[in-house]
Amino acid sequence: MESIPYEHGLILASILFSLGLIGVLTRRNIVFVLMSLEIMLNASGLAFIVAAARWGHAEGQIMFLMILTLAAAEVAVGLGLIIQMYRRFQTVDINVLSEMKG
Amino acid sequence: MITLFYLAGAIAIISTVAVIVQTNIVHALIYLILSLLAVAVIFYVLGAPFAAMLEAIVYAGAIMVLFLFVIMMLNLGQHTIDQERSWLSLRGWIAPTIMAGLLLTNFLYVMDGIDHGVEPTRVGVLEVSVLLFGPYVLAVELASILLLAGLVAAYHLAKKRD
Amino acid sequence: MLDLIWLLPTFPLLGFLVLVLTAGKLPKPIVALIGAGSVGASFLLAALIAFQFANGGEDHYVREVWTWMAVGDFRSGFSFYLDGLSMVMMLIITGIGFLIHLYATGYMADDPGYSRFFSYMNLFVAAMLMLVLGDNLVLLYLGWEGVGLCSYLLIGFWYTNPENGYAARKAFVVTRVGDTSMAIGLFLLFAQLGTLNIQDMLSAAETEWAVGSGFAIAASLLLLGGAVGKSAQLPLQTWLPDAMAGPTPISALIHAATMVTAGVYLIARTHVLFELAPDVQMLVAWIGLITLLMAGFTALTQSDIKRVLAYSTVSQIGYMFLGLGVGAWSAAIFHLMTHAFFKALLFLASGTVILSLHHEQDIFKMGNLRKKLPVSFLSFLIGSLALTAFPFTSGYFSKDEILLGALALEGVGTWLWLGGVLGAFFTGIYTFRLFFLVFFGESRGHEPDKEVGGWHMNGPLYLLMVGALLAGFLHLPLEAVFNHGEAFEEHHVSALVHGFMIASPLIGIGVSYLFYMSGSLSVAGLMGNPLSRLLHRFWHSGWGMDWLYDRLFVFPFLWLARINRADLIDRCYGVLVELSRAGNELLVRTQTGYLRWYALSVVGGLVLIVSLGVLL
Amino acid sequence: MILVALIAILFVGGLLAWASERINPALPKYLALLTILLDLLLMTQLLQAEPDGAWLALIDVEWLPRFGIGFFLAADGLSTLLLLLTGFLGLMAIGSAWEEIKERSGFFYFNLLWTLAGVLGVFTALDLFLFFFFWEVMLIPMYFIIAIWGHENKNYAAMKFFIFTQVTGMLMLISILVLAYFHYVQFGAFSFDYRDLLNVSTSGRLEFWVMLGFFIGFTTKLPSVPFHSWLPDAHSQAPTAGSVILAGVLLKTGAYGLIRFAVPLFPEASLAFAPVAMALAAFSILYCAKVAFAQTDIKRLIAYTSVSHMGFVTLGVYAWNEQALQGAVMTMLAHGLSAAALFMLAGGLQYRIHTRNMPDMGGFWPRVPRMATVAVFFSIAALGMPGLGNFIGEFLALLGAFKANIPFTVLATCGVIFAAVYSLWVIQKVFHGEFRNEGFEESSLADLNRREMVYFAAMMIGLVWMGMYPQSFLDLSAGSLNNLLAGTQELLALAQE
Repeated sequence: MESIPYEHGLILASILFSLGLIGVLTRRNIVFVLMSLEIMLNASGLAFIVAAARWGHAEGQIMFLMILTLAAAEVAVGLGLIIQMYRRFQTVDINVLSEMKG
Repeated sequence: MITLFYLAGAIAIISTVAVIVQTNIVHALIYLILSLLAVAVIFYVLGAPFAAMLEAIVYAGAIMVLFLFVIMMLNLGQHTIDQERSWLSLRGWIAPTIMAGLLLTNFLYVMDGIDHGVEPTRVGVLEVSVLLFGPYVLAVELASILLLAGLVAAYHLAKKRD
Repeated sequence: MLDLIWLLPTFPLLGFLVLVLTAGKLPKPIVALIGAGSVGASFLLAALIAFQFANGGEDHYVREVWTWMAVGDFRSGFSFYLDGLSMVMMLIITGIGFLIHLYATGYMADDPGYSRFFSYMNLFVAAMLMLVLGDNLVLLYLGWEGVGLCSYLLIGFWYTNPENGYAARKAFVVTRVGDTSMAIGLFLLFAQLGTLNIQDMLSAAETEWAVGSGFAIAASLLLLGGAVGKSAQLPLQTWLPDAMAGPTPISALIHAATMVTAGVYLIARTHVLFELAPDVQMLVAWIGLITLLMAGFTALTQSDIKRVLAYSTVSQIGYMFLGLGVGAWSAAIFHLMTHAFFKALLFLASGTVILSLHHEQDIFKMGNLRKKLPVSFLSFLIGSLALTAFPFTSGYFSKDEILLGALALEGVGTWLWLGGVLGAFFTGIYTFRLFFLVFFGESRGHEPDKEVGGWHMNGPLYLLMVGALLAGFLHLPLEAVFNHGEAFEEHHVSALVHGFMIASPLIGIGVSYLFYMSGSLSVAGLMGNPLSRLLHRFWHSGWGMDWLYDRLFVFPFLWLARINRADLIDRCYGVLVELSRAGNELLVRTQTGYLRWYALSVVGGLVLIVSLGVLL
Repeated sequence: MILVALIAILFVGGLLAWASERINPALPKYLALLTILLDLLLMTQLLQAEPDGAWLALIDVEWLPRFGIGFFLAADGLSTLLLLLTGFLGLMAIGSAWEEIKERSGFFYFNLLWTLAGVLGVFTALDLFLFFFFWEVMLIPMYFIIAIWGHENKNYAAMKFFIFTQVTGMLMLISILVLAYFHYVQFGAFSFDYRDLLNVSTSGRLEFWVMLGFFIGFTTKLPSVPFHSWLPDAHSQAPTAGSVILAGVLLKTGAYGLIRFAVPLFPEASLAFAPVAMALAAFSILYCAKVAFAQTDIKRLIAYTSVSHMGFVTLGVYAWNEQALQGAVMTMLAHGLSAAALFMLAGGLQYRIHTRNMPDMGGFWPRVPRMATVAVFFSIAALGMPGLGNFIGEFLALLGAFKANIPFTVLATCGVIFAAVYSLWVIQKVFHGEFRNEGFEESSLADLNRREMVYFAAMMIGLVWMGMYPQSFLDLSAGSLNNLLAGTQELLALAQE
């Protein structure tokens, strides 16, 4: 079996992470923002798996498991918040939520 | 195997790009699922079948369905696509792209010089489980508490109040 | 009897305390009894003490009542020192003080502040006695400041008029300038000689300092500063004419007979220091001469009866300074005493005139008063003669001694003498100008109903008349005090010199007669040309000294005070506050409330830190 | 033990006064009065105590031995004088608050008594940690007194007071910690004990900075230019009792700190720093006298005069010889009385006519002759009239300072001219001249009542006593000052070898 360059796995994770970041920063629709966050979390999970594969350990997968749990909980709470927000403001535009300005 | 890795990687990147530039939210979600599945393939290629399974089931399955439900509840129809288009001005992309680009450059700079092949060794469910319920049992407990908290919070937040 | 000396200031002090604590609730006769009686008691005691002291044959007598301060090597007792000089001073203060108190019981009879007046007067006498009896400079300073305070309180006695308040503050602050110089002098003396006891200090100075040494010059200059302040000499003379705002007995007691001569006393008391600094002593003479001439010119132009007398006081103290400056110590003190008599007499008489005319003080609104006010007329006649040094009045002897002392000095002595003689000529003019204008000629305005008086006002006048006439025949027991260096007794003076000295005031009187009595010379004619009008204005304003000081000191101070009312340093802290507020504003801008902005900032920070971590 | 009792009585009395308000709003003031009287009674015990070495009373208990922190209170003659002053002025403060404070009186007297307790602690604590603790204890109740019972601009003034004293207190804390650390380095253990810290040899450049921390902490409290600007605001806004405590007692803690800590702990640095400190003092005297003259708010004016007079204390302390130190101590005592009395007079005026603005006043003498006489007395005391306490203090301070530094002493002496200018100006504006009535009830302008006369009479007697027979005070403080002098001279001699 050919070996997969370790480096390339990490580069992939970085690219996915950066793309997610662009999404978080660019989109005004809060659902998109949440989705982009998922991408970023997933990218970090990928990095763990790549590292785990590099050393042949199982700990990386455990970390991925943790991230997965986190993502699940985060999505649940986040989506609940989105529903609340939509009920109050009738919009998914996060710029509406700017009352905490100085 | 290595071809599969690059292929899945390319699909993941392209579909992710599609997610962040999409105006139709349902399409975006489908691209996201695609991206996640591609990553799951990569996991498998890297010798982590358990993770790949979870990725497919929990991420691409459960979480995305949750998203879908919410999108349905919010009833975001055709008008949101136009709204989405008006929100996505070209100017808005510049700063985030520069930032992300910088970050990426940093990452690449750090990774430069690491040259190590990965021999995918299969790390199956057993090894993971042994570790998970051995030294990392506390982490499992924490994860369960977190999920419980997420559950309660989501229920509480999404409840209709009159 | 001598050890009762501490009772001298105690009597008037008790009088003061009683009058203050009863706060004007006592009936007037009792106030008068306490006020004048306490000083009278002091006088009787002083007379007894003086008698015993004079017959005791001792040089001096010291009595310490208690230790005032003793800190390390500094020690100052509450102790009294009696010698010829302080004996003369104490008799003048209590004696003339008593007469003036007695006079004031009548003069102030209608004033609502009767009790307050006498309480201040008593406090003054007590402080003045402390001044002359103190055996150390700190105690002297206590009296020195105390009399200044009383002077302030009494000048501003009629406080509803803000001008009186201004005059009072001016007097206090100007003399305080001098006092401060004196205080610094005290510090210097203590730092160098290690004691402030006058006699110890003087003997230490004699042994440790050479003639003309820097310390001696500095110390005597600083003390001189105090003396010119209190005695209204150049350059601190401006307060005295304004001080006439107080009731007339005050002018007589404080601003003629006693307090203003404290400077003369101080220099005489510390004459050893001045002898160690001949240049400073010469400065004293010149200050005296210039002051006496300037004040003489100014007195010529005044129209307020009390201001004329005030300037003449400045001028006469100038003579005393001249005497001190040329080393004629006894002569200066002698003149101090005779001056106390005739100037108190003149002031009290002017008080009677003023009161009879219902508080009119302008001499050009008086005239032809000799019939209406016979006692005042007689008092003024005798007082004026003594003031102008008419032969065989008291002023004649004392002024004569001073001028002879000046002449005895080698070199500049002749000039000093000539200046003094010239001053005497002016004294003749201005004194009799006043006299003729008030008591002769046409009545100009006010007609008195009758002369105010009564035994308690006229009695003191008569006694002072006797004093003004005959005090010149007294012999003051000062040899023991100034036992060194009065060599001019032997000096031979020609008859011509004597003739000059007798003639100059007489010529002055004659000139005055021509101008103001016979009318053969006319003031209006003199005032015809602009130059003399200008001179008149210049002299009238006291050589523009007030104008000058206002611009040099008062206005800059007020200006500084005004621009810095809000306290510049406080403003600096205000700048600090503003800066932090501006910083706050700046940071508030970053709080946009937009989630994406915060995310962007977080990423920016992350990028920065990671880049730094990578690059470094 | 007696020292602990002194402080504890005040703490407990404060709590009781606070609690008693629920029973009857008039009760706290009686309780406070009782507490202070009890304290004063105990202090007289202190005067009769047999000296134990240098100390009249001493208590030293371990507290946190690991850090060398002890509960170490001690009083010598100097402390005792200041304790008596504190007790006496506490009494005066309660007297001046008697009618003025009607709202939340329980909490007021609580704060008052706790401030006094803090002050007593500061005057007796010889463990620097404990000292700092008391330093803060006296600060916070004072903040409440200004912020709750103050006048129109009270929050600003209270905040300014708090920030100034707190920030500079922080500097002092840093210095204390550094000093304790020095002790650790040199002797192997932490110690905050004054006696131990005296032995810490602190030479070199660091010493200067550590000394500066103390200096700034104390001169802010004193205060001296340029750290004075909280004082006019605090005074003009504080209630009368607050001003009395502030001017009479709190300022003296700064002076006490300089004498007890700043100089003896750092003799070399202080010696080098003395010309600067004396220059600051002289500048303080002249500058604040000038600013005082320009004020129209009578309390602000008196506050500036306080700063000006405290300049003589700084001058005296940094001259560091016996006359100058005695002068500084006498100035502290005499100024405590005279400034407190002046603030009570100003407060009394404000209570009557509801203004502090001098242009609105004038010609009050015939209406309030007793008040006018008292005012003249204290103004004259403030301008340094011989025969009253302030003169003794200023004279001795200048006499001693002249030996140390001639130019600055001469400048400082000129300050007494300005003192005359502003003191007489106040008398002129308020009591002399034509009667002026700018918008106040004429009937409310009543003369001093009997209670007030008793207080003023007590202070007048105090000042005359200090002026005429200062020896009774000088003797008490002479021992402690000589000890301090000898100690520093020893250290200096050691350093020179």
